[in-house]
Amino acid sequence: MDLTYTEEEEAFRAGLRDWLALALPELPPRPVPSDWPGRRAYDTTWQRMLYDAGYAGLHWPEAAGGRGATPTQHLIFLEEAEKAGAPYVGANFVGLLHAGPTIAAEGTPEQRARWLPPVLRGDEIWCQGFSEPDAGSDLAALRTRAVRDGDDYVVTGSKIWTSHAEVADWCELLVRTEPISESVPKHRGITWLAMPMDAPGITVRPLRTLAGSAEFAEVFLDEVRVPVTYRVGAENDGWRVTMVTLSFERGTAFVGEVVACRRTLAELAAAARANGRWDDDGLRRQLGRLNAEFTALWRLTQWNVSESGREGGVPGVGGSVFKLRYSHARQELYDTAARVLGPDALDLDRDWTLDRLSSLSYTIAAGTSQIQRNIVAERILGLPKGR
Amino acid sequence: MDLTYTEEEEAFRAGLRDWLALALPELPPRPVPSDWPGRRAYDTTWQRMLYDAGYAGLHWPEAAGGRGATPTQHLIFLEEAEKAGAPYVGANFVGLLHAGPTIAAEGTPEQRARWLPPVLRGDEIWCQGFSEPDAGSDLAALRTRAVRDGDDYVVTGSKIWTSHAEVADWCELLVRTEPISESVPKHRGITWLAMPMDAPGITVRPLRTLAGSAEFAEVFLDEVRVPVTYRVGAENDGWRVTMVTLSFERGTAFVGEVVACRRTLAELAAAARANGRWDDDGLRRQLGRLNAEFTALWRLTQWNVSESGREGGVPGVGGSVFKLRYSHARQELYDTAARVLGPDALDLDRDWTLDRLSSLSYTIAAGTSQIQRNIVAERILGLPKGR
Amino acid sequence: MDFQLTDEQRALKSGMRELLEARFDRDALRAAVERPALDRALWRALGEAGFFALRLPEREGGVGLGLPEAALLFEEAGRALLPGPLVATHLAARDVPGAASGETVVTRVDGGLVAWLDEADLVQGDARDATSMRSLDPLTPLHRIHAPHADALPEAVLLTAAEQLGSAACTTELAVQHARQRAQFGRPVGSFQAVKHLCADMLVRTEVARAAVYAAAVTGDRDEIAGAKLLADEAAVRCARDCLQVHGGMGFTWEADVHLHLKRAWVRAEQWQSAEQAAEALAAAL
Amino acid sequence: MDFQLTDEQRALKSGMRELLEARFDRDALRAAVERPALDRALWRALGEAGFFALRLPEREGGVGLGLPEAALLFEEAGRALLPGPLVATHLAARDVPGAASGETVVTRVDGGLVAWLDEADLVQGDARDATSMRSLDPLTPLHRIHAPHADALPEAVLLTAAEQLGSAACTTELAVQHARQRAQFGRPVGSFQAVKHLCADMLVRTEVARAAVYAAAVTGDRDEIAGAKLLADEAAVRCARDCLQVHGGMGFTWEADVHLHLKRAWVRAEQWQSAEQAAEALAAAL
Repeated sequence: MDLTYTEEEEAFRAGLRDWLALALPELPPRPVPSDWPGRRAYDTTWQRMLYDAGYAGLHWPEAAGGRGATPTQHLIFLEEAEKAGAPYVGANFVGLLHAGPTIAAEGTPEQRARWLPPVLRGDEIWCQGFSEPDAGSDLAALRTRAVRDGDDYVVTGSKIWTSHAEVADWCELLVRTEPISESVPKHRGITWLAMPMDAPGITVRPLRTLAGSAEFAEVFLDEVRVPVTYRVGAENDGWRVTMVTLSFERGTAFVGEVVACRRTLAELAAAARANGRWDDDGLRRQLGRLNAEFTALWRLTQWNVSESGREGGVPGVGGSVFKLRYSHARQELYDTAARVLGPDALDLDRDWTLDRLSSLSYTIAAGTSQIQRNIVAERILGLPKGR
Repeated sequence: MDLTYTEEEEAFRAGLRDWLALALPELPPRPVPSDWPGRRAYDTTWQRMLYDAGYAGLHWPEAAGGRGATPTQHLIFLEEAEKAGAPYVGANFVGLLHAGPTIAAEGTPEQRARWLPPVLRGDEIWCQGFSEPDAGSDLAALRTRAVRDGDDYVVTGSKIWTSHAEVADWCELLVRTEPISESVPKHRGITWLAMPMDAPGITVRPLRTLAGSAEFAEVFLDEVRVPVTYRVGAENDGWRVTMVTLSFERGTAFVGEVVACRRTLAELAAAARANGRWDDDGLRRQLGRLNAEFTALWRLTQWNVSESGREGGVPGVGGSVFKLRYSHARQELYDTAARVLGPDALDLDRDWTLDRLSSLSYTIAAGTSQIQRNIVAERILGLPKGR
Repeated sequence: MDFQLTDEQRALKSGMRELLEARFDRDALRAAVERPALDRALWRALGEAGFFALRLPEREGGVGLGLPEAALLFEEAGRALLPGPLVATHLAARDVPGAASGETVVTRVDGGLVAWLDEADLVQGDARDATSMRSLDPLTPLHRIHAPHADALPEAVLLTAAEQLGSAACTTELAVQHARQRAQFGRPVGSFQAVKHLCADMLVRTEVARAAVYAAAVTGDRDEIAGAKLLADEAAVRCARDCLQVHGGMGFTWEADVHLHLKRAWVRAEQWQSAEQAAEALAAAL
Repeated sequence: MDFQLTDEQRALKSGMRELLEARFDRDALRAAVERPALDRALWRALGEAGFFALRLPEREGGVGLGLPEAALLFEEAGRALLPGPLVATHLAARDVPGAASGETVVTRVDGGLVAWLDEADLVQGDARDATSMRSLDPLTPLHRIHAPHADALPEAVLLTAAEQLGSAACTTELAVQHARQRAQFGRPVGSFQAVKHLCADMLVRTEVARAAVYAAAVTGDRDEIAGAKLLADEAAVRCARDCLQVHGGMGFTWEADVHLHLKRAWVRAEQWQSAEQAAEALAAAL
């Protein structure tokens, strides 16, 4: 058990810090959340800066144009970037963390050459068309249909919870190419397509969340033609193609967030000291407890990252353990913030109020806590499936 | 919504208080928990005193020799008895609260005449043989077999969690008279028998609990002969016969305990004030929160009692709501006691330490919290059965 | 002792529910969310129905009923997410002309907060240093007052607790409805124990809060009212959160009503007597 | 950075588990429960295996390993419910003759408590006013000391946290085993979501505590150790309780081991640094 970093790792960290110190002042001002084109431009500018400095695709394999960095280097990158106040992936999320890695793993040489470099350079961005109104936790029940017509698939259906749909160039789309039947279980018959977002028949409707903003959209597809050459993997093999990538983050998915939560906690303590709430024994100890909690979550991240660097690890499942605890801890953090703020916690213009609202999604999005508990119980603990 | 008591109710209360003040000093000293014959004698003495004063079988129908009191009078009785420090039913538990009411509702006139008066007078006590090692939450899966042989049933099997088995005269026993099969679901084929505890073939083995005491026993039955005339209800109809009585307590099952918990809470506050822990904001507010909790549980008891006095109420189900909350609150109460005591909470001779241990059974015994949630969800909320 | 609603009380409660269903349906609710102005006609209708004058003696033009009946009406208001300074106006029915009839909208400074300051006709208390804030709850415009917190008015605390109760009951029903209808993995999500047990716990929280609120309304006891507020706050907030969890992603949308209940519950939890204030009062009473 | 056990660490840990399985099996455990006297031969065997001398330099006859390795051994001790003043004797290995070899059993006054006072050969600290108590935990005789609480010894805190971790891991496994084997309603109870999810939460608690304990052992940081103790205490107590719940009635018997874990976890939670003391230290560090 070694928590010190090697000389190479420290050198990587030092070089990164130097570069961040120089690069961040070059960034334009952050656009407002509702300015989608501005956000795209900001995020892709940052991606281009990473690319020029050699940090783009840090964790991608070298064959895919990445740097093939170790999970630990990726962890260091995310930690330092967050500490320096650098942007996170933003509009590049799907391209860098899901569609790109999927294409890298399952695409043809031509597909990799076509789609991967623009992602790394920040030239093109991707969105994700997986969930549907009736296929949430039960994603494999998706019903958006693709029917082969010559060299195209003709796609009809609707997708939900798509971020950046308004400004994306491509959508990684899961479609049903074989109806569910006795002989075709729902996980079969799904195909992975890259859909150009300027194709005729696509309608994007912003989806307002309870935080009042429209971070997501619904995407309606009416006989959208997608060339067969845009299919990654075999027809009806899309479920496996998609799952291959889910373990790709190797424990690093929440690195920046955990760093940010620890900073928020320190700010909360300072606010409580300033407004007198620190004198409340119960609240003060709760802040102390959260200190233990987020320190442990940071250590658990390091644990998962180390494990993913070894062979035979099951990072996706370790991720369920982490996510169950983290999503709960994050809600607890912002509930505690509300206790520190008192009536000011009702003010949308105060720090932490919107964060508190968005924290509500953590036990739901990307697999509800209920689904995660099933995964932990069945895949780690070996408890029987069933009821 | 009326929380005041009628003149009749207040008169009943006043008479009861007067009697308790006179009667309680007459009681012998309470025996130590391990002295089963002493406990039987003490509990039956008390029952005889109640009988002589006209309080025995207060909530039993008059036809069964009871007083046919209203649920509210029963509530008043339990409240006042607890406040005065009177014994609870003790060894008379099964006779007064389960076997007796079952016989009253389902027995023949001869059976009622044979078994009910001795219960009311404290001449005979009953124990319960329902649960089995492999039939706990799933009580209907019980396997103790009874085979008809002439005028007897011959019973073989084992029962667990039987209180007072060492000193009981009778056991209300559920046995399987028809094996489970395709055509006989497990709830059929069960029969209710009154088993004399002095019959040959009965072995009682004390069962030590985690609290260190042997409040329960295992009862092993090896070809015990029980006359057919001791069967209550029809053969194979024992499940229904048993369930009929479950609603009999009409919301009053925990009246004494809630009164006692409120007294404990006041004692805890006094202890915290004395040892300085009261100055801890968090702990003090927790005591305050428990004040709200147990006040509400008292009000919920009154609510359930009032509802059971009306027709069409489903007191068994209201009981699930109550029990879910109460069992949790009771554990919280004793956990809070441990916070007040600090290291003294590790001392078995201190108040509350054994109570803390026994509180652990509340989310398990008489239907686990998981089973209770199923009941609430399916029977009150109408959610579908299934998984 | 008969701690059940009388037939009159049941009729009063269902009358209020019908009034609100007729005059403040879901379209009206969503319109109010997008444009938080008071519906003065609705306010007068409430006045006509006796919502504000409920506890005034009949000789003063009131209905002559008590706190228990008021709690039942405020429970319905909470269930319907009815906006406006209902508690303050109800409390002002005797002293402020027009409050009883719904002509005059009254708000009141409540420790650190005052709701509906710009829309109210009259404000009770010193709101001179009030500063506007962008309210978390789209149905409750708020100003912040940096004054020491006044003593809680027991009746205001109780009626607010009743609103929380109504909200908790409503989110419990919304969750159960969703759990019955929404299918995943080929069956209603309500057939999965995890969801089923969330719903069961919601009902338990609601029914415990109900017993506390109704009893506190009957006794009018200050400590019991504090306990009712504490438990009703918990029930409203936690039921709204569990309702959101049961709804999954759909609950996270602006279109679903669940966030309106959660935000309102958070606001009410700060109003009149916070959980910490209530717990302190209840500890002192031990 | 490679925050995983090295092969040597794995070997050390499994060696300790094998030693305990051989020398302190279930019969020995239950015998110890009924007669809480120290098994001196076992104690010497632990000494021989380097349990106490683990962190002494090799030139002083020790094993020359560090706190992380000690944490792994104490985790195994906690899993096995090994009785005795293990932490105090381990800490005394350098200064008290015979402690390292297991000849001398050392206990230590720890704030309000001292364990194994009558059986120990030596007590560190002032135990003059110690009064005997009937200990809740059948495996830990206790005396009460009415002295002001001393400052927590970080190494004692950490090793106690490691024992709690071992206990949490063990009760999680016991629950899972039971859930797999026990059938009700015609299927294993572990196939019911309610039970399944209890078990999943147990694992999460255990693994978070593991990360905290191991990291604190590596860094030796006082605050991180406080955090590890806080989380390991929570994990040990809550996992034992959930284990009991999963076992149902069978878990409530004296024969089941789960109560031994719970009682021991309650004792350890009071030892060296309580949750409240840890939380205060962690708050001060913010």
